[in-house]
Amino acid sequence: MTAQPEVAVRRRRPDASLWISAAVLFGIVLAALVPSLLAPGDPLAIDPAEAMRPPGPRHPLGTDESGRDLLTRIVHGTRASLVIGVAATAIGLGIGIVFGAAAALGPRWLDWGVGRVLEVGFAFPGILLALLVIALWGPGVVTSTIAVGLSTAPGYARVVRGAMLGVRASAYVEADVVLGRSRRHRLVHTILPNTLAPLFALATLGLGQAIVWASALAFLGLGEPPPSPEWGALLSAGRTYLLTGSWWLTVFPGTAIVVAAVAATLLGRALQRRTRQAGTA
Amino acid sequence: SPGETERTTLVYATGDAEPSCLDPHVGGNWPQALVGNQFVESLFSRNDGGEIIPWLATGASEADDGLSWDIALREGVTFTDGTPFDAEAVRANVEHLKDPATASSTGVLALGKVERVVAVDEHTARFELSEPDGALIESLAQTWTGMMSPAGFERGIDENCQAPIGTGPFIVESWQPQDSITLVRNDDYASPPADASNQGPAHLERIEWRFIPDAASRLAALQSGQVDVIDSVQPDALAAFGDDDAFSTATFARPGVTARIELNTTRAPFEDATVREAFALSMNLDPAIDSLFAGTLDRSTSLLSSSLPFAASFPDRFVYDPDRANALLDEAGWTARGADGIRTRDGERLTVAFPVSTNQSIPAEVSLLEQIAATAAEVGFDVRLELLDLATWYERSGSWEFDAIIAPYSKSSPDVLRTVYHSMGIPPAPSGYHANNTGLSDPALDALLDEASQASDDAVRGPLYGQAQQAIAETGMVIPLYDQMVQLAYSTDVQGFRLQPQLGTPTFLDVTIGR
Amino acid sequence: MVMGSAVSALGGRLRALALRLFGAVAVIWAVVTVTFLAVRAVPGDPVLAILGGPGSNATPEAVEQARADHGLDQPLWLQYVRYLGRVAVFDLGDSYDLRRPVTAIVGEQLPPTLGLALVALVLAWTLAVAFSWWSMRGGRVAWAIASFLEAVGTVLPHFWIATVLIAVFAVSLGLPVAVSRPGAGGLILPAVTLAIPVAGFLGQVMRERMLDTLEQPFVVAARARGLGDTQVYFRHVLRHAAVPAVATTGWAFGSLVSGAVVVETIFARPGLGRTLLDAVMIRDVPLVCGALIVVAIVYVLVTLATELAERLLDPRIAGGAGAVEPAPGGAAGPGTPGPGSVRGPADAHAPITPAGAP
Amino acid sequence: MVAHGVPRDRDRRRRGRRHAARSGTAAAHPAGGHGVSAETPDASATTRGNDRMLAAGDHAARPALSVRGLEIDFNGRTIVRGVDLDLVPGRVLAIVGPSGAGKSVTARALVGLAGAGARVRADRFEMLERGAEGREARRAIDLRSGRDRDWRRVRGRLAGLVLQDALVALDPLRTVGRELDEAMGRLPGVPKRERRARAAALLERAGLDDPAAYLGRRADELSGGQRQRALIATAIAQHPDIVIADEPTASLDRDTRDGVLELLRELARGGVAVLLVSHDLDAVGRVADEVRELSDGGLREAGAAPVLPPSASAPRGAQAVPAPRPTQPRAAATSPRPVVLGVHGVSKAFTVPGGRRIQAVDDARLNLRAGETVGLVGASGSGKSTLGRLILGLERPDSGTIELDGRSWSPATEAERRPMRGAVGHVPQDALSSFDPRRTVGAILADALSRGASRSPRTHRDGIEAALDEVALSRDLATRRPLHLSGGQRQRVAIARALAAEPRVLVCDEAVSALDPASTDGVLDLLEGLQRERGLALLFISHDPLVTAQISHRTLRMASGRLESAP
Ligand SMILES: Nc1ncnc2c1ncn2[C@@H]1O[C@H](COP(=O)(O)OP(=O)(O)OP(=O)(O)O)[C@@H](O)[C@H]1O
Ligand SMILES: Nc1ncnc2c1ncn2[C@@H]1O[C@H](COP(=O)(O)OP(=O)(O)OP(=O)(O)O)[C@@H](O)[C@H]1O
Ligand SMILES: [Mg+2]
Ligand SMILES: [Mg+2]
Repeated sequence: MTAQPEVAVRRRRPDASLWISAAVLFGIVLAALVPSLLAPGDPLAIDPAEAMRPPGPRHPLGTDESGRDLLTRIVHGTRASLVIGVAATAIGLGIGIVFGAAAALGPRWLDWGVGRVLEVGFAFPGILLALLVIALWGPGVVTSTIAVGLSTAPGYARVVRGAMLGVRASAYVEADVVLGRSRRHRLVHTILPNTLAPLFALATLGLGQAIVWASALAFLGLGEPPPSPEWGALLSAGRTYLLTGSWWLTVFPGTAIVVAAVAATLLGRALQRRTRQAGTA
Repeated sequence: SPGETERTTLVYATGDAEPSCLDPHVGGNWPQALVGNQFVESLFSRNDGGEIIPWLATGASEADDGLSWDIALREGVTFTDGTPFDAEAVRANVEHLKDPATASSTGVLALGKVERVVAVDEHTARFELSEPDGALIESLAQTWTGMMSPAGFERGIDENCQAPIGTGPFIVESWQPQDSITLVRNDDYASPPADASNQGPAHLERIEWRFIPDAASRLAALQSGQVDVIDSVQPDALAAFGDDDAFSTATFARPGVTARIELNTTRAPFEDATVREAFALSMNLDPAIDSLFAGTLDRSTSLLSSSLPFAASFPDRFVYDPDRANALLDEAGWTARGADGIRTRDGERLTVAFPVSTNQSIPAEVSLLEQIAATAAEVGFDVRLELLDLATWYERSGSWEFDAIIAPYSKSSPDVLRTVYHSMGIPPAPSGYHANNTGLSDPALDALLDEASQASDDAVRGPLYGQAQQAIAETGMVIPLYDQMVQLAYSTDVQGFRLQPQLGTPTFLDVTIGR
Repeated sequence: MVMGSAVSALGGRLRALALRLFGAVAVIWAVVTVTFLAVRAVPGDPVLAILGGPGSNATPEAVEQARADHGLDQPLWLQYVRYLGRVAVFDLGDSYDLRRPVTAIVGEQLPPTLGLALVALVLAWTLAVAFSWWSMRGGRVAWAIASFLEAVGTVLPHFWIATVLIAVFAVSLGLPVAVSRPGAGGLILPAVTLAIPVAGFLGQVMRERMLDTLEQPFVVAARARGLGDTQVYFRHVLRHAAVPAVATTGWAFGSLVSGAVVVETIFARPGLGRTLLDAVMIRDVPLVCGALIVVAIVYVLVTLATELAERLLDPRIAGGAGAVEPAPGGAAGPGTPGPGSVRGPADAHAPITPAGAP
Repeated sequence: MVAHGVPRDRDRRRRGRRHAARSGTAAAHPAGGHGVSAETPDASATTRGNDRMLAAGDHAARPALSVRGLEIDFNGRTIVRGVDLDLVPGRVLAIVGPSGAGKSVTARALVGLAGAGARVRADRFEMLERGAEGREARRAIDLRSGRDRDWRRVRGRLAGLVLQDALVALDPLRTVGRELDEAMGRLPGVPKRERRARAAALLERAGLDDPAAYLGRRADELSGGQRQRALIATAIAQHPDIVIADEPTASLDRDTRDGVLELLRELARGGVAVLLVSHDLDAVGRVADEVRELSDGGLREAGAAPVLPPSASAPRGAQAVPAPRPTQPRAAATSPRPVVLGVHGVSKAFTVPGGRRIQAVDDARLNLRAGETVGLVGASGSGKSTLGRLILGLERPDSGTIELDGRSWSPATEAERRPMRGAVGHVPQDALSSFDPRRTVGAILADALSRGASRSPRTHRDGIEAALDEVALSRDLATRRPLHLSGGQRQRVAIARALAAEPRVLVCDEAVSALDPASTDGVLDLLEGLQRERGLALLFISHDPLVTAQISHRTLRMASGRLESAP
């Protein structure tokens, strides 16, 4: 006889996911820092004679319409994608936390005000916000990143606010009050950790989403300028050829995005689980 | 399920932008011509051999001084609102076209030399010109100068935009923005162009003209039988249809200039003809175009579309010769190279700013530019492609902030050379638009183009346009790529389908749907 | 204080309502202002849009005429004031490009987008709930698979999902679904496309809270009463897990409208998303502003609905049904941060601030 | 099974009460023919008294639950081992034992809910199937395989569990009425209309008067004792054959407690097999047919059980297991010390759903001097916790003021209060909720010891160990999280945390309700010691008059929000 399945699900899951996801992320970071280590070729080297080759021994992931090696391009595109993902999430989350915390913890009028500001933010559908930013400063990594970051911020803010309101009203924050902890202290040591931990998973998701956002911009033709091998750009460029049979051009960049995002999510989860479990081990 | 029962309705899916106005006089772009050809007819058309043939006009004669043309009109034609088509109507159309409120661009430019139209009699319209215009008849063989009911104009521009009234085989019934235009048969149709095999009303009762901007969806819609005809077919799909019995394809080289890269000669680095030449020589276009367009079109070394008369080719000029390109760049002083292989001169990088409009470039074209950039990088150019939305793209073009650019221009006449390379096209219109993107002002070239435009005798025009093309090619400011293509695919159920040679827009006059 | 409670509760509700309305107006005003300024700040001349789109070859007179006609030659602040004045009486002007009243265009384009977004939202919720329910029932493997699929779903771009769906259903199976036709059938693929990422997202958010909730003694107590996984899930866990997910639904809605831009393009559906995109691309100022105002109004309503739903799900958020007192440990309690003077008991019923515990 | 009409149910309860009152003892209850469930016809045969285990052939003695060689471990740490247990219909088995011994884990394991990460093994684990026929015809369900389907058949219907975590065992998002409805949910044949009445009847049975008033309220709108009784009601809602009650009276005052104990007896009389886990030996003595002690992982006979005659007036000193303590009220401090805390006419009311107002605290007046302990007793729901929260500044008074050291304390803004915060400590009634779920015990104590400067257990190892020692907790608890502690362990962590901050005024809200007598004595000694050393002023809220009497210099009684001095 064993313990309850419902709890066993999370408690007894081996930490394989932690190590696998950590290994994958390590590989991704390596690809971002020294791409030539993993793919020595030139991601921009064209070879029309080798165009549209399906995956095979010479080109493990096939080639694109200009005969560029897809594997090389994906590896070399890691940096741009990762920068967009991480930086945009940081921007979105940073703004989100500041606004969310102000709303949840500040005086009532501030909450009201922030609430309205967020609504204004929401009223601009993300893609439109991105378009406006791009129209103002032109396309590119930096603008895409800012645009994506800005457009995700209101969402984060709302989640932060909701979570903080809950935590703030909890008995353990009350216990902090009784112990005479200052507002700042409560915020930094109790409220934030309890709010941000669940947010962590959200942020790891955000990473993948930011890359996807960037690819949506690429779909509209406003992403990273060609011939950058940024994943989103690869994905949207490859899509055109999906219906005529060149599946690898869209499947592999898509896989890269999914693997990165899932690895980040799993790692986040596993880390969280570890901290939670520390006490029971 | 569409199709099973109602096979008198054809569904056409266009990938071109949805026009904001169906009156081809207003503005005047390709999508307007595409759909406009179904309900608006021109005075002249072209046959498969590219010769001008009568349509709503029966003939034309030029005055001796070349300053006026008398155009004889077909009799017994009425607009679909019942208004008779006559000389007065032609006059009203030209007036409408020239009215600033109409904001015509293409049409008004084509008829730039027309001062006024006078109705000589009911069926003769006299076009009075400010100077001789050898391209007048060609200009009138375009949908952008087509004939619409004067009574329709009376309704005001906005209403006319919604449902212009022409003499064509179909009538605009309704227009659901972002979705479709419904065209219904003109049962009284009686004015086909001279080369039409069906001289009566169309067989189809109805055309549903759908806007499907996404190429993949359009293709899938055709494959799944949701639509019967699609345009703007991607090269790979077009190639794939070649082996498919269920579908046929139709292509036509759009009249006008070829798809070509134009270089901004007003600033470094392309103010220097040597650098321009080096840039052209750095491109290995043949294999690139072959592979990217899957053999669906040929590389062009001509400035004019192959569907226009007098088009000259310069196969010896536009070759791939990296060694010579390197030599030329060294000669031009771009001798130093940075770590990334990009040349510099006095610390300045050899950068080529290349804005690309996402609305006007298909993926294959963008890929071609990527390959061009890649080979150009080998000789030391840093080509910076920038994908821009249309408005920003025009902004950049208007402010001359580019080094290289691709700007399509369609016109059913070699006179298009004058539109895009005459120095009168350099000063921007107030909106910033300028047809001439090279910025090169050469009086000799201007004179040549003017002279050619005034001649109406082919024996005179031909050599003049030949010289003009030679002169333009020698400046090195243009690098032709390929013909601007109209590429359609349709289900083989669709019979009698044809691209009308005046512009290469489809006509459904003869179409029946099998089964 | 005790006697006045009913009165002040009523007064408080009215005040809260007034505050809400005022807030809605403020939001719409801000949206108008930001849009107005932003569209003018970006490069590209609106006159181009007026004169037949970019690339028009209009004469100087025509340009001047158009400028004057649309008041574009006036100082920015005057244009702004005039525009506000017109918006106040719900005159959104005419689209430069489409030459029709913006209200008419938006009126046509809003319903399809709204319908699509709503269907997608319902679908997304259904998927998210089904997944989290299944992963609770199905044990370890189901949990792992479900959370993996959610993570994947979240990072699939709309355009990619749409293309794959089209490839499978239209090209391979030959169903007439490549482009959306009017009617319920045409809604399926676009709605699925939009729903998948949102479902993944909602699922993740719910899963997060589910983890916490499953540990709580009240769940143990419910199990001790003999409730099975399904019952525990639907009666207890779901409700707790749904609270943060509902809070993000407003966000999800925004993402649906963004996604609509892509989906409407791919499936060739008419809709506000595409209209908006096209309008921004050619700087059709009245249309952009008008469409955004409408989106803002819709969004304000959606927020209101989600706030209401949050309160229904978690009554603690309401601070005790119009109670004058602070909820225990709630927002107005002195035991909470924030200047006590601002959060006096009299404020406690203002429904703007949820004052709940997790 | 046959549904019971509500009136009959209530009737039976009254009769039971009357009867008990008349006879003064619950023994030899006549066969009233009112088995709780219709399918336990032989229930009346079971009597309480010396007839221990009946002969094997006797079907009445066939245990409803039988466990042999039960072993439970958490991540390799064995909690209990070799436990043999039979729950026999009509009998009350009590398990006592030191805090943290594994009583609750065992109780939960009996319905397959030992806890996250638990591994449960047994040589035999059987529960009798419920059926319409006689008991011998019933099938035994083998629960060793632990399939969820089997457990679901068992839980609620065959065995009802009252969790020790009563304060957090009700879903905070749902009303008590809905929780009850859910608990009754699987009972067939109850029409929708009757459900409400039934739910109310259940609450009343569990000892809540005016039950209708509670149906629409959520757990956080109830007092501790009210929650506990609501929980008991959910556990008996399906008329289970077995009732497992884990400290069901911890938050209850004497009278209410006796009501609940009587309910357990009554259930047993009706043929239910009852397992009572409690540290309250007096309560155990009053109801148990058999008492066993769980300590060092094994279950032993606890002396010659039942140890005590079922008498309500048994003094603590007479109990066999714990060391006797003086039960006389402590002498008042000799020299009048300064008043540290002054409560001046404070009132507080709550509005509950339906618009009714509950005057939780009504014009309370109280002066607390340094070195003084004031006991606060009173019926459950009388407003004790609310007064405590008012004093702590966690609740804002509707009227009246509170002063600390002669300075205004409430109403005031938190900012004004903060400099004085260090002087006031709190041991909350709901200890679990008051711990940051992310922190280990070590981190919680490190935070308190360092006054918020650090949460690293490493830097305060000595302090943490000392604090744990003080409250007699094992040092290795420092690495665990509160959710995975036993009830008594949590309570002591809460005490240790409060004391670590060295307050001058301490509000103890049911601070020892989950502790066994030995631990209680330890804590009381600790508090008294601190009082001597530092002049700590104590407001000691407790439902247990004996404990209160032991530690208090004077005792106040609360009734319906009003403070009176206790006799
Ligand atoms: N979920 C869990 N994970 C790990 N350890 C646990 C868990 N639940 C209980 N424990 C540990 O198991 C031991 C027994 O706990 P249990 O709750 O059964 O004690 P108890 O006898 O009921 O004590 P109390 O009288 O204080 O309630 C304790 O040391 C406790 O810390
Ligand atoms: N937040 C609240 N909302 C509504 N009613 C409440 C709230 N908190 C407490 N009450 C009610 O106020 C009364 C006093 O509650 P309190 O918690 O002070 O009782 P108590 O004396 O501590 O009881 P116990 O011994 O059971 O813990 C109870 O009737 C309770 O139901
Ligand atoms: Mg216990
Ligand atoms: Mg209490």
